[in-house]
This record gives sequence, C-alpha cells and structure tokens, in this order.
Amino acid sequence: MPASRSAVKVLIANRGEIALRVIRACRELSFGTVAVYSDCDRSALHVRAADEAYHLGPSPAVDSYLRIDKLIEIAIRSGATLVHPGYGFLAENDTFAAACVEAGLTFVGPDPHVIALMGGKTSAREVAVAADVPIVPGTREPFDAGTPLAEIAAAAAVVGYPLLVKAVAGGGGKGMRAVARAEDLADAVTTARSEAGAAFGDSAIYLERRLIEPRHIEIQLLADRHGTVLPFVERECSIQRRHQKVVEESPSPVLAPETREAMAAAAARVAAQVGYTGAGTIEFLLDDSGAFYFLEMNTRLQVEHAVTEMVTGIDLVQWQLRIALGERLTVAPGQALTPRGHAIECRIYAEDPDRGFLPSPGLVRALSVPGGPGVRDDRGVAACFDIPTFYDSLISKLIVWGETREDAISRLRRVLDEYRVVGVSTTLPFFRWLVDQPAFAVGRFSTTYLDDILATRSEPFVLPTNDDTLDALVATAVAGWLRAHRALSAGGSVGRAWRDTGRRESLR
Amino acid sequence: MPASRSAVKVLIANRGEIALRVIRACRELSFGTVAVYSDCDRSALHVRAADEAYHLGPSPAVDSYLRIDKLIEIAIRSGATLVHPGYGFLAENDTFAAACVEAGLTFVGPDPHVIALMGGKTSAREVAVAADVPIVPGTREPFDAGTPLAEIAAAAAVVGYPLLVKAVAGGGGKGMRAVARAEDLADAVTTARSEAGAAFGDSAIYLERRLIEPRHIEIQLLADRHGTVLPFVERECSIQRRHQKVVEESPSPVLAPETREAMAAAAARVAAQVGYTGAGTIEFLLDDSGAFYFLEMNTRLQVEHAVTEMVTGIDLVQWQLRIALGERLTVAPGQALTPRGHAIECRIYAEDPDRGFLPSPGLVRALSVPGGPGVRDDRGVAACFDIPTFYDSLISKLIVWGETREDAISRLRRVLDEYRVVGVSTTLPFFRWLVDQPAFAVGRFSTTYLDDILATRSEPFVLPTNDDTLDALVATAVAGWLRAHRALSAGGSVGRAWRDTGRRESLR
Amino acid sequence: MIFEIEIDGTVRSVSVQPIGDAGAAGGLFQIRIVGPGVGSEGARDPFLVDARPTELGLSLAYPDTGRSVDVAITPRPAGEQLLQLPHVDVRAVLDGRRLRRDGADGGAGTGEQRVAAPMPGRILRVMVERGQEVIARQPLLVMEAMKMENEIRALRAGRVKDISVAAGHSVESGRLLLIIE
Amino acid sequence: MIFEIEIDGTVRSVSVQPIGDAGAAGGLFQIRIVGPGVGSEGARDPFLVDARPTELGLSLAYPDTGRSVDVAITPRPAGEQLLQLPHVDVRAVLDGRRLRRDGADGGAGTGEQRVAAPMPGRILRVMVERGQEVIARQPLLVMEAMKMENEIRALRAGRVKDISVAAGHSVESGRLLLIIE
Repeated sequence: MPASRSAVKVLIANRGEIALRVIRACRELSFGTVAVYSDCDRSALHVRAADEAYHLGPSPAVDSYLRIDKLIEIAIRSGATLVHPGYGFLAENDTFAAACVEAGLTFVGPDPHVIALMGGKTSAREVAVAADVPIVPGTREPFDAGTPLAEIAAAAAVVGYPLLVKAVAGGGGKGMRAVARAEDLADAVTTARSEAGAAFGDSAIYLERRLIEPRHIEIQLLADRHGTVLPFVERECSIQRRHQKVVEESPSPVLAPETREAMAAAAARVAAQVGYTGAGTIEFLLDDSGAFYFLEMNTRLQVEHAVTEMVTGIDLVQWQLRIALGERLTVAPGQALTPRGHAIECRIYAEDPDRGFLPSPGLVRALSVPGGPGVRDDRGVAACFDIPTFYDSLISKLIVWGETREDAISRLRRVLDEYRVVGVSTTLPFFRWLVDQPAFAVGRFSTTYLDDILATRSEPFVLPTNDDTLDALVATAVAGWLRAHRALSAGGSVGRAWRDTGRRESLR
Repeated sequence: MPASRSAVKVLIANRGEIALRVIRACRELSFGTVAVYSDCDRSALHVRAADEAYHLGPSPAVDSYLRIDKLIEIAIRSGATLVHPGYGFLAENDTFAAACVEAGLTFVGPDPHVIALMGGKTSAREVAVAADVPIVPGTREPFDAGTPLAEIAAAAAVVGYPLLVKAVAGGGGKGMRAVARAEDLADAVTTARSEAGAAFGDSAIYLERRLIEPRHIEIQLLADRHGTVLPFVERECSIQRRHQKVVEESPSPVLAPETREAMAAAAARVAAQVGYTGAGTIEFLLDDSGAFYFLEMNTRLQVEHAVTEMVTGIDLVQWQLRIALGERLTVAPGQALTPRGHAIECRIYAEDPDRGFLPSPGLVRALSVPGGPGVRDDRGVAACFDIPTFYDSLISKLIVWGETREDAISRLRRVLDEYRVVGVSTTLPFFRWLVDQPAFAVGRFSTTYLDDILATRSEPFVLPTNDDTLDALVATAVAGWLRAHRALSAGGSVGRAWRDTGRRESLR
Repeated sequence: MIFEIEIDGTVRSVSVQPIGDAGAAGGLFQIRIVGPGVGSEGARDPFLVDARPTELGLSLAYPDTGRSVDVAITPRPAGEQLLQLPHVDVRAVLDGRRLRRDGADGGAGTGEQRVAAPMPGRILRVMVERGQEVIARQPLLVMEAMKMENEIRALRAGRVKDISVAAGHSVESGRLLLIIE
Repeated sequence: MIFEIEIDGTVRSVSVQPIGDAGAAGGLFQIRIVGPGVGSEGARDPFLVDARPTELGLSLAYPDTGRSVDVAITPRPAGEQLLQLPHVDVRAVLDGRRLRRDGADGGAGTGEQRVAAPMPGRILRVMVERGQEVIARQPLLVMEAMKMENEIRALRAGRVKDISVAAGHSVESGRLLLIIE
C-alpha cells in the first residue's frame, strides 16, 4: 500500500447506487470522498455518505451531472485529485476525461483517446478486427445524418436481413432498432437517428446483422499502467428488455470452458490492442453454434460488475482506483478466471411491471432490505427519499450468491420475498415471476427471451392467492380502524402522508 | 433433493436473529416455517418472517421459550415435523430433544444422550480423553452442591493455581470464576454455584487449570447419519469479555497449517467417538507453545457459525436440516478445511460500552444497515421494535469478508461507520475503537486481552472530534428549530416519540 | 367499524371489532367479511386476527390458522391503498371512493377510465383514435419520460371517448390524457 | 431561535436563522455559536448549514467547507438528545433541562447524580457506602438483569449521599438506587 493513500481524495462524478459503491471502495482504501448533487438529490444517500458534498445545479442532468465545467471546478476547489465517473452520465465521454487530465486531475478510467476510439461503434469494430476477434457482419463506416436512405438500403442488402440499425454513439438500447424486412428499414433509420440525436447529440448510425436468438456474454477486464491485462470469468446478460439488461449472472449457465478461455483471450487482445487501462468490459454475442462475435466495449465500470466480484472475491472498484494511482495488478489470473459458486443480480427499478414497466417514481416510505447469507444489496435509495423523475429509477441492485446456480436461484426466491420497497411499484414482482420460469431455471434463454414473452403477455406477473386477497382486505380494514383511532397517524408507513405532502409542497 | 421437501415444516423453538436465520434456510429449501413468540415478541422480525406464528406465553423465558410442553403442543398442532432449537434456550437441553423424539418429531441436532454426554463438562472431558485428545488439567468428577469446601480445596491444590471454577451445566461464561490464589477459592465456588443454580438449575461445579494468555480456537463440524464427519477450518474467538465472545473470525490469524489439521482431526475424533450427528463445535484452548487442549463441545449451532459460512461457502443451517432429514453430506473435505479469504463477525448488542456494557434495551427508532461488497447482516431487530429486557440484547451479527485479514478489517471499519441503530446505545462505538487497536490489527491477543484493557480503561471508547461536537450542536439546534416549526413532528426519527409512548403505554 | 373495500373489481364489506384491550398498539380484532368468500380464514365467520403496527405497516397473525403475514400499507389519493405483501402487491380501494375519483389511471373496476400522465414527459405517439374500441392493456399512447419511451395502456376494455393531447405535447404529471368509457 | 445546548459539561448558545425558503423540508440556515470555539466551521461567525430531514434525523452539508454529515437524532426525556454520528454517539442537553431532571443516570455535567436502575432487575451487590468518595466510572453496585451481571458506575466523581437499595432487592426500571453529590 503506498504511503500516500490517506492523502488521496476522490470526486465521484455520479449519483445513486454507483456513487455509493465508489464511496465505499474509497473508504476501505482510506481515501477521502467528494460527492456532487443536483437540486433533487440534496438528501440522496450518496450525498449523506460522502465526506464532502457540493451542489452542481438544477435537477435535469444537462444542468448538473453532465456539467463538465462545474465538476472540474468542484474537484479543484475540494482538493480532489482523482475523478471517478461511475457509469452513465460522463463515464464514456472523452471530452470529460480530457478535461480532467488538462486540469491536472487523474481520471479513473482509460486515456481519453481510448474512450473515443472504443466509444465509436465502428472504430471499435475495427479494433476488434485488428485484434483478430470476430465481429458481427455489418457496415464498417458510419452513416451520418445526411446519408440518403438509398445508400443505407443498398448497404443493408449486403449485410442481409434481419438486421439492426444502431446509433454510433448509442448504448443501453437507445438509438437501436431491429428490422426484419427491407420495407421497414426507412422507419427504423428515422427513429434511431432521432433517438440518438436527442440522447447523444449525434445521429450517426450503422447497420449490423441480427443473430438469431443470440446470448449476450461479456468479459470483464482490468488492465494496469504496466502492461498487465487481466480478463475475468464471463457474465451472462441475456435477460434483457428492449436491449436493457435486467438480470446478469456469472458464470454463464451454458459456456463451455474452452469457449470461456477463447473469449477471455479475445477480450484481452482487444484491450492490449489499444493500450487499455482500468476496468472495462468486452461484450460478445454467442450464437447457438458456440461461435462468438465482438459486440462493443464499455470503457467504464458496468452496472453488473458486482456479480463478478461475488464469484471471484476481487474488488473491481478498489482496483480501478489503485490502477489509476499507478499500482500494479497483483491478482493471479486463475483467481479472476475461476468462478467460485454462482452469482445473480436483479436490477430493482421503480417501475410497474404490470403496466409495461412504466416508471413509478415517488416517495419510498419505508424499506426492508434482505439479510442473511449470500446476499448483497447495492442500493442508492433510503427510506423517505423521493425517487426523482429526472434520472433512471434504479432503486437497488440485488445480488445473490450460491454454491451452485440452483442454490443461487433458491436464495434469490427467498430474498425477493424479503425485499420490501414501501410506497412505490417496483420490478420485484416481475423477478418473483421470472425465478419460477422453467426456461430461467435451466438457463435456456437468449437476448430475445424476455421481449418475446412480454409481447404476448397480458396478465399480471404475480397474481394474489386467495389468502393474499384476504390479508389485503384485513390489513386495509384494520389500518382503517387504527387510523380512525389515530394509532397509525404518526409513524410507520401509514402516517407519513401529511408530512410528505408538506415536504413536497415546500420543494416546489 | 428428496421429493418430500415441500411437505417439510419446521418449528423454530427460538427467537431473534437465530430464528430468522433458520427461517431463511428453510425458505431456501422450500420448507414451511413455524415461529413461536412470547408476549413482548409479538411483532419481532422472526414472527413476521415465518409462515405461521404461535403464542407461547408471558415474556420471561421460563414462561415461553423454555416451555417444552407448549413447544411440543404447537409443533403437533401446526403439523411441523422438524424442530430446530437455534442456540441458547433449549438448544442443549436433552430433555427437550427427548420430548421431541417421543412426540414423533425430528429434533434438529444430535441424539438426546449425546447432548447429555457432551453437555456435562466432566463427561465431555472423559470423551475427549478416550478420543486421544488432550484436555486442560482439572478435576474429573463434578462436585455437587453438598461437597464440602475442604474437599474442593484439596483438589484445587492438585490442579494448581491459577484455576477456573466452572459449572458443569454452564456456558457463555455463566457459572465460571477465575481464581488466582487459594484464599479466593471459597468465594469463587459460592458465586459459581449460585449463578449456575439460578441459571441452569444445577449447581454442580468442577475445577480446571487456567492457561496463561491462551487463545480460544474452535472447530465447527457437520456429521451425517451415515458416518461422515466433516471438520471445518477453525474459528478464532479470543476476543472475549467476561468469557463471552465479542468478535469471531476465520481463519485464525496465527494458526499454523499443521496445527489446523491436527485440531480438525482431533475434533472429528471426538465427534466420531460419540456418534455425533448434525452441526457441533469443539472448542479448544491454544497455548503459546502451539499446544491445544479440548475445552468443551457445543452440541448445537454457534452464534458465530456465519464466519465459517463466509470463508467456505457452505450453508451450515441448510445442512443441519438436510442431515436431520437423513441426507448424506456431499461436501468435499477440502472445501470445508480451506478458507477462501477472511471473515470477521462483531456481535452488536444494545449495550452501552462506555457504561461498562450496561444493557440499554429500548425502542429502535430507525435502522440503517450497511450494504455493498463483502458484508452480511444477520439482525433480529427491525425499526420500531422495542428490544425486550427479558433476553439478551443482541441486535445484529455483522459479518464482513475480505480477500485478506487486512482487507476484512478495512471493510469492517467502513461498515461499522455505515451501521446506525437509532435510539439505543449499542456496542458499535466499542468495535470502532477495537478495529484501530494495533494488537487487533496484527492478531496478537488472547482470551484475557479485552478484560485486561477494560479493567483499567476509563475514557469513552470513541471521543468526538471538534467537528463531531460542532455537528452535534448544529443538528440539535436545527432539529429544535424544525420541531418548533413542526417539520419533524411526524416521521423520521424525531417525531415518533408520541406514538411510541402510546404504544408502550398500551402494552402495559 | 365497517369498511367497503374493492380489490380487483370485487367489493366486499369488512367489519372490524376490537377485542379486549386492542387499541393504538394493535391487538386482537374480530373480522367479518360480507361478499365473495376468500382465503383460509374466510370460511369462518367471524374470524380473529392479531394485528400490530410495524415500521412497514401491519403484522397480521391469525390465531385460528396460525398464519402470519407482514403487510406494508401505503395510502394513496382517493382511498386507494397499495398493499405490499411478501410476494405480491395488491391494490385496494377503501369505501368505494375510487368510483368518484378523476385522476391517475382510472381504476381497474367499472366506469370511465380517465387516463392521466403518470409523470412529466413528452407525448411521442398517440396510438388510438376517438371512438375506437380498445381492449384491456392495449397501448394507448407512448410518452417519453425518465429517458425512456413508456407505453400507456388501457386498464380495461372500453371505447375512447376523448383525447386531450397530441404527439409532441409536453405534459405535467397528472395531466388528463384521454378518457375511455 | 436561540438554544442553550450542553455537550460534555460545556454549555453553548446556538442561534438558528432560516435563510430564503428554509422550512419544514429543511434548507439553508445561518448558525451562530456563542461559547468555546469548536469545529472546522466554528471559526466563522456566523456560518451556513444546509440541513434536511432524513429517515434517521438530519443530513447536514456546510456550503463553506463542503463537509457532509448524516446525524441520527433521538430526543430523550428532559431535553436530552442522543446524536448518532457516523463514527460516534454524542449526548447533548437542550436548554439546560438536564439540571432539573431526576431520573436515570444523573447526567454528565455538574450537580447531584441521581443513579436510577436502567432496567428491571435484582441488586446483587452494593459496593459503596454512604459518605464514601467515589471517582468517575467507579463501580457502585452490581445488578442482575437480562441474564447478566451489570455494573452500575458513577458518571462523575462525588460523594455518596444516600443509598436506597440493598443486595437482594428487586427493582423496577427507573427506580432510584443512590444519590451522589
């Protein structure tokens, strides 16, 4: 451990659970922590947990978490020397990384030019090809906003249908459209361009062959500034809704050991090719023949990094920080590649799964978090916090560990029932349904599994039993009686309404 | 997995965190769960978490959790087929185990005669000798209540001073007294007899040589009904206050690999000697020469079992239940004996460490539980629960895991600061002090370490910094202002007082 | 006290009678349910429940069957209650006030559905026309909010009576979007 | 508003002035402390704090220094406040009411200590005599409660003025045990 550690101070340019995750890693390394917040996040958990906290601006992200100038100013003012971008917001913005470097700060991530190179979907594909890693067939050059449709259509015919229209600057499913037939191409191009333009300020797109029922499998890696690249056991992220990961696990329930080795080696080649440093992830698609294709690289920490931590015991965020400080990776390659047991993560959002996963932000009146063996709760929300409407509505990443995948699923079933987020609809009922699906139990699913089900499904994910209905009737009636007798009118979950009303009103 | 699992229903004859721990294991095995409760435990977490809950009787343990007749009656009435005793209460009571068997129930633990044999301190020592395991020099036969002091004094002279007077039926430091000189023997015998008589209804005692600065090291084991005995990597439990374990960890920071192997083999021999089944623990004292001595056997699950689960990945409570159902142990011996990383447990009690660890039961107004990597929280208390004065005041077992002992301590420091139990004094400040002690950091401590420090210490364990005092002043003043402006008067932690008052009054 | 409680379109009348010293801290209550029979205890009339307030809502224990269940309760506007049970969320409406209500999602029972914006955002597409028949859960319009496209769906079958927004409109939370009769 | 606050025997006067729209939901306050100087912000007079209620108590952020701290607050009888900071528990007494108090532990400040039973239990041993001088933290008596022997200690030095229990007595919580002057 370098002697300088206690003098290190880290600005976390993010919010919510990931800001808290970074703060925790800093504390364990004895680093100081600086949080930032927008108007609506003043009493968010990450602000409360940090040593210092500074106001960034109004709630919309463009006025706060995306304000490079303010972030740099706060870093300098607070005496922070490292800047950790988390994921999302500016995490893959090379301008931000460059601004940090220019201001004399250490950006916790790869060099700005590497972010730019791997962030461009087409340039990243070129890197993969150069590193001798197979890519999904598609167009090499991006089509900018002015490219006529006819040119795109001609290229589409070469790539072949079904295909995907993808934004060069895209991510998380935004600016991506599937096209089954040539006649649907024009619409998809228009929508993808407009989404990408609105979300990323860049409406350039490209085309890619759509594989049939592929699995999304990705390789986490760490690379230090001394040439060591360390690939990890894979994560399986095929359970997706509209290209957004919903459940992630490690290891994959299907990957053959030799495929794991080949994939890890391919990921390491891509990272070495560009002189990558820090934590990053290479995403692959695996087809039913066992062949895999480079999809893209995420030049940052992933939401789902915790499943890798659970099966390897390696703290990825601590290593991000240590690598940024110039330390050498000392992890044995075998430890990173050999999973111990099985970990599964569920992303619990404030969304109502029975209304098409409609966001349901609002006040979390109380929280009951699962405990006991084999459970990790990375939440960004505390009781009495009003989940803002300005950002994604992630409440918690719930991660379970079991000796086997079957054990992990049994445990997941248990902890999903223990978890209670009072006052808002969450995706918990959806996960309670998912863990009982035979396809999930045996691990037989592809990236289209969930969307296929959701397209035809109309009943609620979990139906109340007769006993549930009775309990609901009894609880409603007794609560009504107690309220009439003032018992619940100040405290517990029932009585906070008037205070919350007052609170919201005064925030307007 | 036997097909019959979903028909299994388990009565948990205990309360608090250990009842919840067993409920969690049952849920993961798809077993039904039956909780029991005394008057003051009606809204305790274990009651709320179980499928079924039955009232036992008034709050004093003799009227509730020690009522064998009521427990058997409830087990039969509810259709439970297994009875799990947890730890404490009736967990090592062979009469209870026998009553279960007689009622056609499966007691989750060893056979009644094994409980009796290993529960008697002197008979247990005889078993150890027969199994060729060294014991601490001491008297072989118990002295019952009527034995004249002179006879005991004569035996004491043979054993040699310093020595310990120990209750045959004792445990957890109760009925145990250290004697440095012959002239103090009479007092110690009187106190030990009276404590043991009051606590266990049996005032028989024996004498044992007191080792100088020994370490308390113990071996967990599992034994199935088919002859397999599986010893685990050791637990180090030398941090004790008045013979009560306060911190436990695995592995020990000092044990040589060959000592571990010899100790594990010795533990397995003791278990095999008596046809032991289920989970049990052999406690040893390790002297400074590396020699170890059999101390006693606990024929039940230990409080500190979780540290073993954290470093081996093996779920001990699930195995207890599976063994009780006749399943065969399928764990590889290497997995049980090879720790992965390091785990440390702190027992967080509602006690004020700055007032001689005086119990401070009362209403827990709010709870903030640590999250993130490498932390397990086994708590038995929820917000708004009034910690009863009738039982021990354990709030939570906080367990951390790290790749190394040093990592685990860094993490422990982080999570101790995250943990907040609002409204009652807890032992958290004591642990915050302990993790910064050089002796703890290097693992140089014996069973007398803590008592030696506490004997001379008079200042508080953690002193507020100037910033802490400022924060306390500001918070008090602003809270006063907000209360005057009614903002905090209904919700959060400040405003619940009147409701709680109402609640307590109506419970009287 | 007697409450009219609607769950999933079915209205039952539930009477609550305290037993002994039941009061502010909860206690034993006698329950009588009039309406379609339901649940393990529903067969008995009346039955007992031991109910205690917790940090989440209520802990219920039924002395006759031994069943124990932990219910989180959130009152919402117009008598709606969100009941979060260990495995499932249930919505109940207390004293039929939902029928008189004109905000939010329009309810799952009978009568007019007044579909309101669940959050602030922008209308991207309106997928139905005035006078059109819709089935339960049919997508009505797409809103962009919280950086995602969100489909607003019909809760019950009906006919679109009125549409008060068009694509491109920015709407506040609670703004009436359309009415289904 | 001005509050007299005692911490660890030192009384300071703290004035709280809301700034702008600070109110029920907290906000910005101007703080002025009269008394022995303390803390990073204490050097400034006055200084600002942004304080917001949370589920535990208050989140404080000082705009001048950037410091952020999360404080849990529990009011106890007679103006005592238990403040639980991330690393340490602090006891404060609001508006000097501790001096008038006659229950529990007698306070850490000055004046008479009225030592009361912290929980129901049985007195095992009384280790001091009337008239005896005691030092801070000296054991006074031993109580058996919650299945453990518990030492009751003096909070401050003083002289034992009166002892109202003897070994073998069973006492209720709050029962006066002895007085130290």
